[in-house]
Amino acid sequence: MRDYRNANEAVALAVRLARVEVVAAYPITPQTAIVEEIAGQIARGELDAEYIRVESEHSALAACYGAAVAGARVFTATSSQGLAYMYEMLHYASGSRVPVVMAVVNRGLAAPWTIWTDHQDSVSCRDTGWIQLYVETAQEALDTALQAYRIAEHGEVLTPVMVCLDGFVLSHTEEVVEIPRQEEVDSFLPPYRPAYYVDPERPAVFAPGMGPDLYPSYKRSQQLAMEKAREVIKAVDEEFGALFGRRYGGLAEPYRCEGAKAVLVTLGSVTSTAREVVDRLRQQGHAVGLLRLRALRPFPAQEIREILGGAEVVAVLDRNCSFGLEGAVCTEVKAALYGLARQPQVLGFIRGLGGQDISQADIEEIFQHALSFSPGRR
Amino acid sequence: MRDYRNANEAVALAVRLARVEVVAAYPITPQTAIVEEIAGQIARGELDAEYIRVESEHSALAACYGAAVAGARVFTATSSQGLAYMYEMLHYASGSRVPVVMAVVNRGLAAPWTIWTDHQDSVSCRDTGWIQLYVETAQEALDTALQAYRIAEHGEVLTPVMVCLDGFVLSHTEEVVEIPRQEEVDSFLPPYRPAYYVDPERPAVFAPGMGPDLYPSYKRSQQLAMEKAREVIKAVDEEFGALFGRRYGGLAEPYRCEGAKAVLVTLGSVTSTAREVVDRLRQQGHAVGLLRLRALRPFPAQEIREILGGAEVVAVLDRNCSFGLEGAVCTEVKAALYGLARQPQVLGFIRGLGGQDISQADIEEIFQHALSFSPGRR
Amino acid sequence: MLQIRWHGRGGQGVVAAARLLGRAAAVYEGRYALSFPSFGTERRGAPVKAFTRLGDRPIRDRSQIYTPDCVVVFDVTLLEGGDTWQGLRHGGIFLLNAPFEPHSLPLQGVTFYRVDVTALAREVLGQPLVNTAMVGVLAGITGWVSGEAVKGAIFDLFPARLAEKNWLAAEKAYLLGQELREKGRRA
Amino acid sequence: MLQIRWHGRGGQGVVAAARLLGRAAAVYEGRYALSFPSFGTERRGAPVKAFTRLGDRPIRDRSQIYTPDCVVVFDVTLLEGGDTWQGLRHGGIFLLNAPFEPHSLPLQGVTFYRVDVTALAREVLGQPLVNTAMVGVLAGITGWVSGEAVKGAIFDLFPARLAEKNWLAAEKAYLLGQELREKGRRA
Amino acid sequence: MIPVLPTPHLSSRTGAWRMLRPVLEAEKCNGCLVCWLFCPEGSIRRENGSVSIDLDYCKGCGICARECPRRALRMVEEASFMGEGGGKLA
Amino acid sequence: MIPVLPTPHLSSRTGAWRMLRPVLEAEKCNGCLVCWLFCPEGSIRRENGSVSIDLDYCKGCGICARECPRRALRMVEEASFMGEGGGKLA
Amino acid sequence: MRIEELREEEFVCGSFACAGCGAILAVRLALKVLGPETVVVTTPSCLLGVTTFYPQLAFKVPCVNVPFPATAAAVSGLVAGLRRKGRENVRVLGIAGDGGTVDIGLQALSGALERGDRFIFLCYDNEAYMNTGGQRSGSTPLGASTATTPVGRGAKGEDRPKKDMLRIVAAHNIPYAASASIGYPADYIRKLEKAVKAGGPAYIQVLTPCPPGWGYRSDLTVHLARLAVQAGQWALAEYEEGAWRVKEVSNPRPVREYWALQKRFAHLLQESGGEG
Amino acid sequence: MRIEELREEEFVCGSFACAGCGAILAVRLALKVLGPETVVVTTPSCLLGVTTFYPQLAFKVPCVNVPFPATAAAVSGLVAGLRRKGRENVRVLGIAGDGGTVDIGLQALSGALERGDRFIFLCYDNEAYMNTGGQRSGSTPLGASTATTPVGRGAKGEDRPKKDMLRIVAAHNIPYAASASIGYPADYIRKLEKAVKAGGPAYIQVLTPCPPGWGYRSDLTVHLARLAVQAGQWALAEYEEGAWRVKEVSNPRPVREYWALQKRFAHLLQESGGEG
Ligand SMILES: Cc1ncc(C[n+]2csc(CCOP(=O)(O)OP(=O)(O)O)c2C)c(N)n1
Ligand SMILES: Cc1ncc(C[n+]2csc(CCOP(=O)(O)OP(=O)(O)O)c2C)c(N)n1
Ligand code: SF4
Ligand code: SF4
Ligand code: SF4
Ligand code: SF4
Ligand code: SF4
Ligand code: SF4
Ligand SMILES: [Mg+2]
Ligand SMILES: [Mg+2]
Repeated sequence: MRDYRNANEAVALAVRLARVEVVAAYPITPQTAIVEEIAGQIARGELDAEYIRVESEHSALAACYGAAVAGARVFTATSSQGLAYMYEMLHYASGSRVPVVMAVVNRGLAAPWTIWTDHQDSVSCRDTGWIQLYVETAQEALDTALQAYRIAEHGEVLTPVMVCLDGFVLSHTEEVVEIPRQEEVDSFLPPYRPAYYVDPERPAVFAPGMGPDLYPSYKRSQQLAMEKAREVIKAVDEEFGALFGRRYGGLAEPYRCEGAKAVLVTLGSVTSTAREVVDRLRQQGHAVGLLRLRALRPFPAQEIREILGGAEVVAVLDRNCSFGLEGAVCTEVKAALYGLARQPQVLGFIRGLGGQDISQADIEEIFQHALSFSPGRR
Repeated sequence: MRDYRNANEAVALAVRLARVEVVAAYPITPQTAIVEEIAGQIARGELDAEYIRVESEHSALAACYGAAVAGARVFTATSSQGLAYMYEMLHYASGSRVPVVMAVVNRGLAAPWTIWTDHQDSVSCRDTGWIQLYVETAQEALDTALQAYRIAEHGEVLTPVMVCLDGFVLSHTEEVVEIPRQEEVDSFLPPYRPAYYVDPERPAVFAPGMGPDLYPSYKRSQQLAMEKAREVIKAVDEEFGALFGRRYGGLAEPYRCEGAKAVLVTLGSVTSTAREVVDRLRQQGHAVGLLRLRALRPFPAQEIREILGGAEVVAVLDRNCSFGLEGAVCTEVKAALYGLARQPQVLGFIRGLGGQDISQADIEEIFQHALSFSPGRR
Repeated sequence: MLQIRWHGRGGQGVVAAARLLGRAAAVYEGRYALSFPSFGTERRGAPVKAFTRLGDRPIRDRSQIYTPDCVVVFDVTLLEGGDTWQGLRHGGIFLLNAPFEPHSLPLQGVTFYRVDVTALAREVLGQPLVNTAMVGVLAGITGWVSGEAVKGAIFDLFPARLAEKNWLAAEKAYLLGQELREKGRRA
Repeated sequence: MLQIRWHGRGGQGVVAAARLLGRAAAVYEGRYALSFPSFGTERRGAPVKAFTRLGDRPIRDRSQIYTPDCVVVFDVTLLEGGDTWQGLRHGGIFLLNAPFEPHSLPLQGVTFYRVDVTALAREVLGQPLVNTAMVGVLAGITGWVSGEAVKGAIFDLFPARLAEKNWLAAEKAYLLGQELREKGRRA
Repeated sequence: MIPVLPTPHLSSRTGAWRMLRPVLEAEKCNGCLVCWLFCPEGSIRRENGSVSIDLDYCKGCGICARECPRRALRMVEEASFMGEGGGKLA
Repeated sequence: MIPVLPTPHLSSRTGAWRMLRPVLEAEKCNGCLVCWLFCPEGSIRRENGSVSIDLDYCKGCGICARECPRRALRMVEEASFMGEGGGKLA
Repeated sequence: MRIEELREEEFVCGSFACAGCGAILAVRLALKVLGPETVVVTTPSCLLGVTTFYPQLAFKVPCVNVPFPATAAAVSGLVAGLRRKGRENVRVLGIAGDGGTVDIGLQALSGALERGDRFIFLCYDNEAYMNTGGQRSGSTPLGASTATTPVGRGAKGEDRPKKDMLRIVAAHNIPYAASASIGYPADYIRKLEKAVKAGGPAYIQVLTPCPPGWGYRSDLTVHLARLAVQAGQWALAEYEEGAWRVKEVSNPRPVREYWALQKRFAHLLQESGGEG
Repeated sequence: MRIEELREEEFVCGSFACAGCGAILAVRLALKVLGPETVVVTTPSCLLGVTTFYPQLAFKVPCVNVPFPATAAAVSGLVAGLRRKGRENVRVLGIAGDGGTVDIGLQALSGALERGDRFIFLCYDNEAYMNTGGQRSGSTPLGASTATTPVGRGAKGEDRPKKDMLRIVAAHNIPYAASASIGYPADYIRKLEKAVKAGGPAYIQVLTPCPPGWGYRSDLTVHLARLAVQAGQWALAEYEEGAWRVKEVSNPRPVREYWALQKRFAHLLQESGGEG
């Protein structure tokens, strides 16, 4: 059904379509509408789920954890300070291998206080063991939330997933969204059948303590699960595409990178605006392209090497800063390209913090700057 | 005074020598002894400080924050889950530019539960805007805690500092420690004189909200402060060396890297063991060296390029994993070396998670593996 | 692509208006739209903005709107803020809800419309709730979306009873707008 | 470099013993030492281990001790665990506190000493607290640190009154150790 | 740049938000200060025996008028204070 | 590898920690079960009219002996159960 | 302190609060009692949003903003820091909304109360998370419809009674705890004065109606704050030296009268046909 | 339930608790009452350390370990999840030490109590953070010496009274809340049975002496748990349907008798010359 929705609503619709069984979440701008919409769905009888009205985000994820080990499909959503406050639980959920899906509506972190978007909140959580997918549109938010359950619950992945969407720019921006039908979603996403759940017939300890003899192997298995997730993310996106006609490029999506001298690397909603710029510059005869990282974790190092290996300059647009180093994506892109015989120049651009707008002109400037480094131009 | 102490005690001694005014901390293994020792110092009248017995780590850092904006010199210490639980406050303290010094006694994160050392806890906080210094010995723990106040409180730095020390391997291991005299420390470390503090005569908002127009410039200034910190860390280490005769290499300390074909990059206590191995291998005629990163933030990219640029193979020993990518230090070392004309091969080794012991044999194996990649050997 | 900026006060429903217009075009005319608020918390009474982009192809530019084609002002008192006309592009439209003609707006090269929508809304809805009617007027004046499309969107977004009343107001405003079409004052 | 492993039970003070020996060497003989516990939480009664490294140069190896030069066992019941002798290097020393000779320890190529330190401690301290005395015996048998150094360390680590009593026990044990020196059973 | 900013710092007069304006009928007022006490914005000034209203930050909430025991305050549409053709707000 | 492990799973018999052993003087015991109730380890077995002690996990805390209203239990040095020259613990 | 004795000076002015905001009134009055030698510690909530977002900074006293779960912990730190710096004369006033007090800020508050430092904690209770648009909090009254407890098929608004925070706080045995209402300013001011004089932590929870959140016309704020008390929906209680004192209501009103003025309770009246 | 009626089966056995641990006894008895259809939710504390650290896993019922601040929140989730899965028959027993209850776990507990779900929360109170070696908690009694409230020049051990957690919990108006002692097993068991039958959240705080933490010989555990009650240092209270009931002590003992057996109070006796 063709509808007109913002990404917050799109995510709430996905939660309904995914037949989530337990939701626990805490309000925070600009995520709140997701939670409100879910509460509304339940009140209106559209969604048959338990909504746990927790008193904080730490508890939100803890409650999801409890419900998940009981065998339920769970959902939560947060943003910024809320994500930061549940941080202990992030490591815990991934280490415990519970397939939580969480929408992170990206917003900058205090201090100073901001309610506007940047990626500092989720990017800073890159080491927590969660899969992170960044979406570009409300449609992708909906579709990715559905895909996220398939990925998270995959028997060899069993790793929680963050669906990251830019605050306001996506969360509060309505646009055309195609709503899948319930039957279609049901056929794409079967009910969650956990291998391990709390069962007095088979008593088990969930998340026991472990000595140095065992602990490392569990951490290794988390890393292997992430490796597996690479495949699964791609396969699920393919399958989704076959069913619904919409694909998002799996881990990383190139746009007009063929023969591009300068390629811009982006995450999230700014990609849309950048496409516009790429088209215009291409029209003007500039060999520019775009690589959107859909997954930050698992990090698409292989794809980056393949797609960017041929470029002369790579410009990385970071909506975050790893203070004392540089934008996090920039570092990781360089590392991914490390060791290639022909190495593109990699330039980092930190933009759009705390809701700073990124206009077409800003992006064009980045491209111009990048092109000026291209040997052809020098 | 020559003494025999473990790193926890050494840190507590530093707190006393630094004349810290307010301490707020929460117990957690293997950090607890620091807090206990400070409580003891106060009870015995050796330290004239307020000890706030908080009910959690989030509150520990919040209380330090409150005391710092009142103008007091503050200290806290934690580990693992405790660091994770105060995570929201980490961003807050750095964004607010309060010069907190915190000892992080490194320990792995749950789940599964461990009480043993690895660097996942602090390395995962690399994006929080804190300066991070990793120490190798109990002596260095003491000395670095003292240096940390000079760094954090520097007018152009004003950034909180984590002094990271390995759980048990340092925290619970006694060794020879030279305790500086109070007068010497006083001359090295003057009282804290904040430019901004809570004062009804000059009312101000601490950590206000800001729109997209202003917010980015404050984040930029955090990044600039980190740049400044590079200099300051080196200068303070030098000055400390001149006064006390002990230097730690500033941001990064090479060991026998001259002409080294294979260099191992380490953080923390394993460096000691690795020195032993380097000496033996050198004796056996292998051109191996060691680069210890003392600072993870600010990241010593420049030093890495200078020191490792000449190597053929660089082996990075990570006691952490950024799941879905690789060891965090490995990524950052590659990125630092990116674009060098002659690029060493960089190999990542994740070892020592959850207290897994790293023996001389383990390190030798890493070196052997690295050397096998050295072109001279192939 | 068309870019519209809406000015109102917290509580007046500017965000809903921006959305309504977008929905009308996107769902009922098979076209594309983006609508978004001014990205802040809006307190009741405080001046707020919202935005709509309309287009025939999917709209990819997600940056802010700096040079709108049209500015819609919900309330004459907002003119005091002095920023309603900012960036309005040459040849654009300035639509003001006011009971009287304000003097000396520093508008140049744009078409100016004034309508007393508050009176209309009071009449139809019994309250000075102008947002649906403002969309109606704009649609009428510009023809950017059809009255039918506006109706469809209103019935989607309001519960039935409210929708009917609101469509009544919007339709009236739409017709008024059609009358006004081409009667704007060039400034 | 010398490596010593201490076996005891939570509450018996093995960790303190490991430290005491290290401190004696490091502070009172200008040498170097590392001492550390078995890196876990020790519950009272549970078998625990601790370690000391002694050397003439700064000790850099911070990895675990797998092949100690000496094993010290605080309590005969610990032998049941079956791991006290693990890794003890050829030519090493096995020192056991026991009121009687245990039979059939699978020791090979090491020197075995048994002392009834509990009895000694009971006598001097009025309690079966053996840890300082165990350090004394070890020092006496091996000469790895002097009695004076042990005394210094004891007075550093215990409050005066306790220190005196403990040094009494340790000194007695030290002298006993000196007598036993070279009288160990080769196994 | 340390995020510590001197306060107060007011960039906009929130009186501009007002849609209703409190108007005092001075003769009814007995200076009881009830309006002064209850004004959320502190926009009412005490004057000997009476009060006056500072419109810079008065948002026109109407509490003063509602709570005045002597009904000495009336809320009047703000637009009515704009001359035909618009005009200054306060 | 999911960190979910079947429980119970006991790798060591904590009876090995014991330094004192509870010894029952059966004739004094009236089977009141006070010891059974209070044993933290659940190491006392109910037997018709009396009790027996399972030494596998008895840590020798002495609570049973202290709480037995009939003083039917005595705590005895564990070492005394090792024959000269050592021997099995339990 | 009589009205006329209250300071003329305003310590908060020009905020971005909605017209008729009860919360800002409560803070205005509190600062009038506490005076200029006060530092405010506050946290995300309407108050922070409307008083300390640049470029509109509305306080005339220092204000320390801290994360949502942290108010009382930062208060503890500030008290210790000021004491250490010999500036005990500066009063520390922690302020949080109901959400920041009874939910996410409860633990830090409990810790600070337990430590027994001298400070005042003011909870302005608008009975929901208003800064984020009106979601239920632990302090939302039974039956109120909010954005997360909407009314619908079988859903009748908030289904749990209001958390009795005052009793929870009093259970910490602090010298002074009270509830107040901006509808009873003399009572509120008296309680603030007592809080100032308390030898340790003092807690005041003040009812502050919220026009958009509760759904009523802005001029009714004070009226509702009074009506809540008269209709038995808010007690004016005091806990001092281990004893409770509750103000008798001289002119009780039916609760329906209170409900009838607020959208959040509209469904309760509809249910029973709008009668009685 | 009389002693003989208690299940023979042990649901926790072989733990690494210290000899004479009161906590493990409290848990053992609780599980005997609750039975095999129970899931334990627990958190870092001695209990987690001694029962669920591989390779020694001592529970015979499922056990879900969660982070320290999260016990009651995970309990809420588990209750919801089990209900959603049609397995309401499984009883959910949250267990935390005093630190995990009255300090870092307080907020989550308050939230869970407020939500009104059916579960039992057992706080075993050994009056300090024992797993980390005996630091003070909010539940440490006045005067006790701990690792963070040591005795020294001018420092006399814990200087704040014990947090009255039972009153705090009762202020949440839950169906059942009680304090118990392992020294009074019949009373404790009866309370557990009531908790099982409560229609909503039930809370029991049970005093569990700790030999190394309190400094006494392991055989005194039950004796001290009894003496605490007899010496007026621990009340056996019950809060049910809004009313309090406190067990009268038939044979009161002087508090010094209680102190005298424990190292943590040794300095209190020395002060007054060891008399009386
Ligand atoms: C950790 C965290 N979670 C959520 C938020 C989002 N948040 C900001 S204000 C607020 C509601 C505040 O409610 P209350 O304390 O009652 O104050 P009010 O807004 O009602 O004045 C919320 C949920 C946040 N800032 N931090
Ligand atoms: C967030 C966090 N902070 C601190 C710790 C460390 N810690 C583990 S157990 C414990 C003490 C537990 O005390 P209590 O709850 O009273 O249980 P007990 O150990 O006394 O049985 C502490 C402080 C932790 N695991 N997580
Ligand atoms: S209308 Fe409201 S803001 Fe204006 S003076 Fe009256 S009470 Fe104050
Ligand atoms: S409340 Fe009315 S009578 Fe009293 S001072 Fe104000 S205007 Fe005058
Ligand atoms: S307590 Fe004593 S009498 Fe009772 S059953 Fe046990 S041993 Fe027998
Ligand atoms: S000594 Fe302790 S553990 Fe052993 S049976 Fe008696 S009570 Fe149980
Ligand atoms: S929403 Fe309510 S509490 Fe917030 S500023 Fe507006 S009136 Fe005040
Ligand atoms: S320290 Fe205390 S609570 Fe912990 S296991 Fe030992 S006796 Fe039990
Ligand atoms: Mg509120
Ligand atoms: Mg405890």
